[in-house]
Amino acid sequence: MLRVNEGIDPLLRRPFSICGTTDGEIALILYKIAGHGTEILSGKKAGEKLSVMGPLGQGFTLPGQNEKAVLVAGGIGIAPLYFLACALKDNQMEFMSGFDTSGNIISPEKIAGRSINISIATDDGSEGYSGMVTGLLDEYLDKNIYEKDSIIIYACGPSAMLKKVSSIAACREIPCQVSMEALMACGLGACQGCAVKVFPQNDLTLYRHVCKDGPVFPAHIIDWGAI
Amino acid sequence: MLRVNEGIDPLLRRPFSICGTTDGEIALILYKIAGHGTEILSGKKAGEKLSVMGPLGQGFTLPGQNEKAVLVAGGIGIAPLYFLACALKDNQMEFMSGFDTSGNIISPEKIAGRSINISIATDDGSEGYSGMVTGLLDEYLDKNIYEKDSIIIYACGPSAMLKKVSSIAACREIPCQVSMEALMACGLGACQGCAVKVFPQNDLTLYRHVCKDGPVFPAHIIDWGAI
Amino acid sequence: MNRSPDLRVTLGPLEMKNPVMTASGTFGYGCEFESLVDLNLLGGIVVKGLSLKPMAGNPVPRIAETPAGMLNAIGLANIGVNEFIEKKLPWLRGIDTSVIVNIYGHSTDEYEDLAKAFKGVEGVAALEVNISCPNVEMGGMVFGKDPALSARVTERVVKNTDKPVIVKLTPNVTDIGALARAVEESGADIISLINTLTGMAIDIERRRPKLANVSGGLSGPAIKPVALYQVWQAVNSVKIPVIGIGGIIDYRDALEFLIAGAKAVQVGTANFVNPRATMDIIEGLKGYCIEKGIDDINRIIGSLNI
Amino acid sequence: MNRSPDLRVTLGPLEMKNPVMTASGTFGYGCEFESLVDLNLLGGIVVKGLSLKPMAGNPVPRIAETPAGMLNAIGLANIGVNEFIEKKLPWLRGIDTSVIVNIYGHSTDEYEDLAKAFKGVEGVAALEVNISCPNVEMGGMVFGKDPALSARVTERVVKNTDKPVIVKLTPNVTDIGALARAVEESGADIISLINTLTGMAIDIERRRPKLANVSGGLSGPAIKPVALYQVWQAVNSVKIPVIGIGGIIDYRDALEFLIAGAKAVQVGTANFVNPRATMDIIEGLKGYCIEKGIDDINRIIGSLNI
Ligand SMILES: Cc1cc2nc3c(=O)[nH]c(=O)nc-3n(C[C@H](O)[C@H](O)[C@H](O)COP(=O)(O)OP(=O)(O)OC[C@H]3O[C@@H](n4cnc5c(N)ncnc54)[C@H](O)[C@@H]3O)c2cc1C
Ligand SMILES: Cc1cc2nc3c(=O)[nH]c(=O)nc-3n(C[C@H](O)[C@H](O)[C@H](O)COP(=O)(O)OP(=O)(O)OC[C@H]3O[C@@H](n4cnc5c(N)ncnc54)[C@H](O)[C@@H]3O)c2cc1C
Ligand SMILES: Cc1cc2nc3c(=O)[nH]c(=O)nc-3n(C[C@H](O)[C@H](O)[C@H](O)COP(=O)(O)O)c2cc1C
Ligand SMILES: Cc1cc2nc3c(=O)[nH]c(=O)nc-3n(C[C@H](O)[C@H](O)[C@H](O)COP(=O)(O)O)c2cc1C
Ligand code: FES
Ligand code: FES
Repeated sequence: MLRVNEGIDPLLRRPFSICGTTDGEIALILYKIAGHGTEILSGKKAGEKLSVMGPLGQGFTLPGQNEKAVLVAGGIGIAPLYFLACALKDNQMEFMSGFDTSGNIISPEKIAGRSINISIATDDGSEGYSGMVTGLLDEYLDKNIYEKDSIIIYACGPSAMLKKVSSIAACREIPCQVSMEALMACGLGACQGCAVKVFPQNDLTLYRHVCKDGPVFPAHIIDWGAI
Repeated sequence: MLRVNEGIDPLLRRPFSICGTTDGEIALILYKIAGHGTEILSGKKAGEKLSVMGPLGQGFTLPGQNEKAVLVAGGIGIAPLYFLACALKDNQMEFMSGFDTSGNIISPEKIAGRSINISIATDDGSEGYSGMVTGLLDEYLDKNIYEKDSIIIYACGPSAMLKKVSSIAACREIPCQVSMEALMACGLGACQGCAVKVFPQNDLTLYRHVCKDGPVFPAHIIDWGAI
Repeated sequence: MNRSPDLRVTLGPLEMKNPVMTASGTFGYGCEFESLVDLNLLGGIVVKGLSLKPMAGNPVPRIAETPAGMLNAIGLANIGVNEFIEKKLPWLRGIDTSVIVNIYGHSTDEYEDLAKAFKGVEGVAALEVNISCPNVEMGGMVFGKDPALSARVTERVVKNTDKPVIVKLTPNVTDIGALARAVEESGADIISLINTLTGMAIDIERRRPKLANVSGGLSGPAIKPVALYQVWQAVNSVKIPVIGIGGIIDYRDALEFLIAGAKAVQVGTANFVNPRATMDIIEGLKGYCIEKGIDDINRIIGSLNI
Repeated sequence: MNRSPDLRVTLGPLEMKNPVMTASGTFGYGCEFESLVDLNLLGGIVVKGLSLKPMAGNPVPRIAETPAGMLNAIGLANIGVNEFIEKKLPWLRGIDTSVIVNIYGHSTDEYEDLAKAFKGVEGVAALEVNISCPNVEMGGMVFGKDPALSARVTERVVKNTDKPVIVKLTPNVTDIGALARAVEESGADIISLINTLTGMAIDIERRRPKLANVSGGLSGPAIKPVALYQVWQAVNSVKIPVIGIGGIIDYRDALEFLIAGAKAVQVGTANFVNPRATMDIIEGLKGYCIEKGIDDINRIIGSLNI
């Protein structure tokens, strides 16, 4: 949780993913201008200090030895997946990322040192696969159908995309972890603002909190109908 | 009226005096950090653009041909008097300025080109006359008592100081113009926020507006008892 | 679709060229903003609240800044109804906009006299009745907080005027819907809300209230969510048109009120921050309509999906 | 004078080491802030509002940011009184602070049952009764908006508890003084206010309310002037101690409430902006006292010069 400004405008902190670390010290944050807060952020100069609270919540669970990780990003959702990719070996993963148009492609490898091979999809077909990244995912899974037991999907992006990825994974019975977005206030599991509806469990709680229980959840526990 | 920030923090504009112009184009503004707004202002960099509304209201009336102008400033009140001084010849005026301590002396001549002779008073005696600038004024007037008909006082500073200057002027029957301060919202005479109480006139209105009717008023119309 | 959208709105008997007005007390008598604003572009100008006799107003300080807002206790300082009609109105008649006169009295009789003072007077598009002031008959209790009293004032004004009557409600009540209904039943043509929320601020150095009057009215962006809620409540409580007021600083804010069902809006405190706020809002509304392919602003009004 | 000033305050039967508490719903059950705040330094912790049975809360989105404030419609999501006593309270007992339990029911019977549930339970310094929720008996009307209903709830709780009773008032009323008096007469030991102001926000792109619940409660700096005014009104209406809440983000804000006469304050939304806000405020109050040469915070409380 980042405080973009001292003072009251905007009042609340903004949640961001850690997209990389250097020597366990500097956390790189990647952001896109979504509104007022991120716009202010974009005006910050190198060297300015901001108040950060974190890391918070639960991250991705790394794949097992023989599992192949399929990373599916939508837009700025690439940020946490890039961080995940840094922890994986190249031959252990398949990274695909969707953007609306070629001009908006985000290449985080330019920020950190390592270069990672990412398959691109653009909605308008201006670069890479033409269509949504979920199409690219389908294509990949079709080709690698016999591997399904050893595949695990990691996804981050807009809710509609996560919903689609989740349903693809469910159909094909592939385990899937999604990193969810939500408006947040406290970031600590205290305000219950960032709730996400899950299928009722034994303990009857119907909501989980993106800030504390998430942002990463097993896709199958989320009640996608409520999204 | 200066908008120190886009957005809502702080919400209202802040009133400032024009302290000099270059080629009728650039208005120099001199300020001290009084609170939140001026603090933000102090963080602005050269070249940044701010929204300014002005000039507004009524300035000082220049002295007549044979009148000697005595300029009495308190603290940041030196700003508009310096601008006045620029319009006067050196031998036509006497400029005195009070500060709390030598460290807080403001020397606007360093900002614009011209050098003006200013008598300094400091409350703690760390430089110049020891005591309030009104003491310096008294001293000057005592020495130049026979000139009283041709003297005119111009004052700007904290209300308490203006009150004192005004009473000195009234006692000695010297005309006096004061530049008043007030909290302001509109700056246009519309909100009636910046009212200052005056002695009832024929038209029965008891308040004048610092932003529009002022900030400069003839000292004798102000109801100093209400300040 | 790139044609200029139709911004005209009809509020019962009041027709306006667009839904953007100035709010009373924040735009003086209009003339103060002449050099900065093309007044002919505005949907309406609501002038400073007028009383029968001129009033000097409260002691100073009268204003204080607060987070995203301001407090004022101007004390309804004004030049009085006669001077307004003689000195300000002739000039206002030359402006191509709806001039709305805001009135307030200290008794029902005073309200009646104020209504009569404008009977037959040309160049006044409507009366806006400010019922948020202390009632001398009832020992200072505010008219606008009590539905029965509000109804009585409304009735007296409606009976004694030939102009559309807007009643302006205070938000400092338990049930804004009840108030809106009471006023509608007593014959008001239009309702406007909200007036300021009662608030207070303290100078911790001097341990004194920041306002000489101790308390004052809170306005500005801070109150927008409260205003929007109450406007939405009023819209759902009455059939007569509602004017939305409170914390509007840009066209997005204005849209929130229109979408919630307000037929028009008034812009107050924003005039201090950006004297051209009303003009900018009108432009912004046009731009939004064009972007969304909406040819008539009325298609936006009340279009909230719940 | 450089000695550490005495910050202890006494609110009727409730003694606290300093006047700074967390506000209900903004600090979870305390444990959420453990890694960031030294909880032992706080005057008190007011936990999230508890109901008889666990509640899942409202659909999302539940929060929206507004100018200098936020709206929430969490819907009183909570783990229920039993799980609280079993799982959260034992841990809280280990903290050297006053733990205050915030309760709410949907009927007077539920309030009574909640009071009984804490009878004899150790480690609870006081009950704070949230009467700003809809009353199922009365078809959804909110208890706290009606003095008679508020009085009835207060009475039932007072009769069935061995703990000091704080009644928390809603600001969405015409006359906060009347409400405060009603609650005092029915036996409340302490009054706390304000709860959130009802507000609303609209997404102009989708023309939908920003909250799934349509309306919500406004909190944060935006509401401070309203809160301060109502606290001052309450202080002048009753003899029992008053706790000030609303928009406090730093020690200066806290001082405004103390100067107005609040014996203690609660800090809500600020915990989200700066999780250490309560600690910073306590330090700030100390610093202010030292600077002003005040050895006892009680000399500041109610010291407003009018
Ligand atoms: C766990 C998590 C990790 C995130 N990581 C990143 C990241 O690494 N890089 C990045 O650029 N963004 C990230 N986001 C999204 C980012 O928090 C929002 O874009 C940001 O808060 C918007 O702030 P704003 O003031 O610019 O927008 P606002 O003016 O507040 O809103 C603009 C638009 O953005 C939407 N929005 C606002 N806040 C959020 C939010 N918290 N989540 C989703 N949508 C929101 C609003 O609904 C609105 O439509 C993350 C969000 C979450 C929950
Ligand atoms: C006509 C006029 C001309 C001025 N010219 C200058 C100038 O040339 N240079 C300069 O430095 N200052 C000038 N001032 C004062 C300046 O406007 C205030 O210092 C400024 O508005 C404070 O803003 P802030 O946000 O920093 O303080 P705040 O945080 O708003 O307040 C801090 C303190 O300053 C006081 N204050 C706030 N606003 C005013 C005000 N309008 N007038 C007086 N006191 C105020 C407050 O009461 C408070 O004690 C002038 C004021 C007026 C009315
Ligand atoms: C300085 C000032 C003076 C006001 N005077 C009046 C008035 O005379 N009559 C009235 O009905 N409302 C008056 N109001 C209330 C505004 O018309 C408006 O209802 C309120 O400020 C909320 O809108 P805003 O947030 O856009 O300012 C005044 C408001 C301010 C800030
Ligand atoms: C997210 C959130 C949840 C809240 N939940 C409760 C609650 O359960 N019970 C209660 O009495 N008040 C609740 N409140 C109200 C606060 O305790 C407080 O009265 C209000 O927010 C005003 O204070 P603030 O401006 O400091 O936040 C809640 C407020 C917020 C912002
Ligand atoms: S943001 Fe407060 S619980 Fe998640
Ligand atoms: S600041 Fe509005 S009348 Fe002077």
